[in-house]
Amino acid sequence: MVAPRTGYQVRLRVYEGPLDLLLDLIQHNQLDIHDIPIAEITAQYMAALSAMARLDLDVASEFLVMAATLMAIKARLLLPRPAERPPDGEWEAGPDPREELARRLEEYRRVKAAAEALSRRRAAWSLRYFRPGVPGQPAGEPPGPGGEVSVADLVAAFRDVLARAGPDLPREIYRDPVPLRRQLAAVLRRLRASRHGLPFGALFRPDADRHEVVVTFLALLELTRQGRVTVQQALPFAEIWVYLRRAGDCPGRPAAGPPASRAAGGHGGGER
Amino acid sequence: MSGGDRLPPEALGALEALLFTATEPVEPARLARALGFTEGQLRLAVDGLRARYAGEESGIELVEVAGGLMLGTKPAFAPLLEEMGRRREPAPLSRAALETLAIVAYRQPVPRPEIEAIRGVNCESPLRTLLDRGLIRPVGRREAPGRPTLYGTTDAFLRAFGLRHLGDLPDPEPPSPGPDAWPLETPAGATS
Amino acid sequence: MSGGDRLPPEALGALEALLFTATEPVEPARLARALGFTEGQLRLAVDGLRARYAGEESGIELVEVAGGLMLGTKPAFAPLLEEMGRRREPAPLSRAALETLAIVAYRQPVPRPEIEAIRGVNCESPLRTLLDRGLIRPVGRREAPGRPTLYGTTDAFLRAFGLRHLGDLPDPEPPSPGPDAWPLETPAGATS
Repeated sequence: MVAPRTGYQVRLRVYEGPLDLLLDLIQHNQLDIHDIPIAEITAQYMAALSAMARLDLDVASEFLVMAATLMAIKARLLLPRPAERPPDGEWEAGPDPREELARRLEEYRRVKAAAEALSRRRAAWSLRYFRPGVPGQPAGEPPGPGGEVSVADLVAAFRDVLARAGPDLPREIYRDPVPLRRQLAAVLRRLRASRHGLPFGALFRPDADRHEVVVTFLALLELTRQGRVTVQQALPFAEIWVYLRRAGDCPGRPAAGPPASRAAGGHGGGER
Repeated sequence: MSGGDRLPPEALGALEALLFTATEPVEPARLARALGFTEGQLRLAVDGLRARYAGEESGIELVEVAGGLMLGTKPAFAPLLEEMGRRREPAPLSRAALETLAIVAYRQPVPRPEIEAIRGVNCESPLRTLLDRGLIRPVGRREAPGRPTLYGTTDAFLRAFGLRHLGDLPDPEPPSPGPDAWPLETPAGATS
Repeated sequence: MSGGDRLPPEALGALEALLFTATEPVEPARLARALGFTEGQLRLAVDGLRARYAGEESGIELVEVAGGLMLGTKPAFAPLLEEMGRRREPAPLSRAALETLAIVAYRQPVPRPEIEAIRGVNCESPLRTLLDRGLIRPVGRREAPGRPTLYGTTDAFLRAFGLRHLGDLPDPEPPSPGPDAWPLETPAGATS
């Protein structure tokens, strides 16, 4: 979960962050990263921060954290070393408190160098031009799936993903959404079994939920579009009837419709 | 052709680079202007390129079409290119993209959170791939908190997988007819 | 090169036609297969094309990028093409994005917290930019608390920067090969 942190994303005019600012101060003063005069750098750093504040640049919290770090290092350097070392030598060879900072600065400096190297590389490469649509700019039709992906791959992927999801899927998802394909077959089957077509309403299971009703309706539309079924209505507001179209049927003349349907069927009801 | 029609040494290269990057035939006058050539110089350069492309070791040639010049492959290589399916062949779909596509195909219309719940991972990137490749598209929004975008497959999807319509999608679970396979079993008796 | 690596007369032309119509870099192995060449023959043909493009009267040349071969114009003609409005300058990358990309490129696979530790600032926005532009992608998760997503670069990155492969990344500090020439030697994900 990523919380939006707008105040955090402030782009200072010049500096990418506290390390960038520090590095700039170090380079500007021609200092050695591994031997930073902390008191001086801290003073300059704080001055830079207040300059940013004066310019009304929102000083991001990272800059403040670094300020605190610098102060802490400075304080530790100022602390007098104990005159007598404890017998266990605990104070001996204590790490230079500046070491960690130097390591981070050195690392960041390398990143900056790498970024510049990439940038130069890109500039050189951009002197080359390619055939239109190259590289990576889709020209015209979207590229489709690519490679040789078959329906079988698709089915296998679906099975895999369901198997992997296991039983603890959210309920809402497990509820079978009644695939259109199944509903297509169902509608066809029921029409085949009925000799005279079916009233529209009879295609829906009495306890069908909204989703199933929608899919059944979509199935009906699809079958109509495919010309496998005709839908007719004798009069406005009258019952709508659905007929299976058999091979050789005249469009709009169901093989065995009730007389009522013929009345309105002269113009080829469901045919287009 | 006047005696002043001498060609600078890189003339052919410049002409070639221009034509190589053109998206449509370029009129000779425009070419001449772009290259700073006289009409005569352009003719010389065109002839020069033609000569360079003449040999059988060259795969491309200069063609004149629609009042302009362009580069194209030689007809002799058509069979080879056709075999290569030169309709741009993108990299095959990643596993993540294929799974995401399968979920969209079978569950459409489906919102991203549901896809992610099923796959158990963030699906932003595969969804984008599929949208970019024209295999899926937003088909609406679910009337639910946040009104998430619903995705469905496209006609390009059907074409790509050789399906006439969505009803052609094979049953993902052929062995066991699910618990509510109702309509398949119901006899005709249901007629009101 | 074995004696069997003789080239049929139209070999260069066929290779050129294939590359001319390619929309992305084509892997040598694919080229060889399409052309019915042995590896040695393909190498001969590539060298042959290179030689043909070498002269200054040629405007294009063969480049290797992202593990494949493609044709592109010679850099010398960039000003001419730019003037013709041929430039398709991808939007420039911000410094933040470039730095973030550099860390991902040289340290991959690398999780966001590590990138942020190195840059010393939040990197959500540059990471999103890079993901959106297809230059980086999630490549897995680190087996550590929170299982942070690991990022790596894409082929599009190689193509955008003209790199043949990751080993082709420019040396960030060419003059002084310091004691710890960091990025190249650091084992992936060793830090923090």
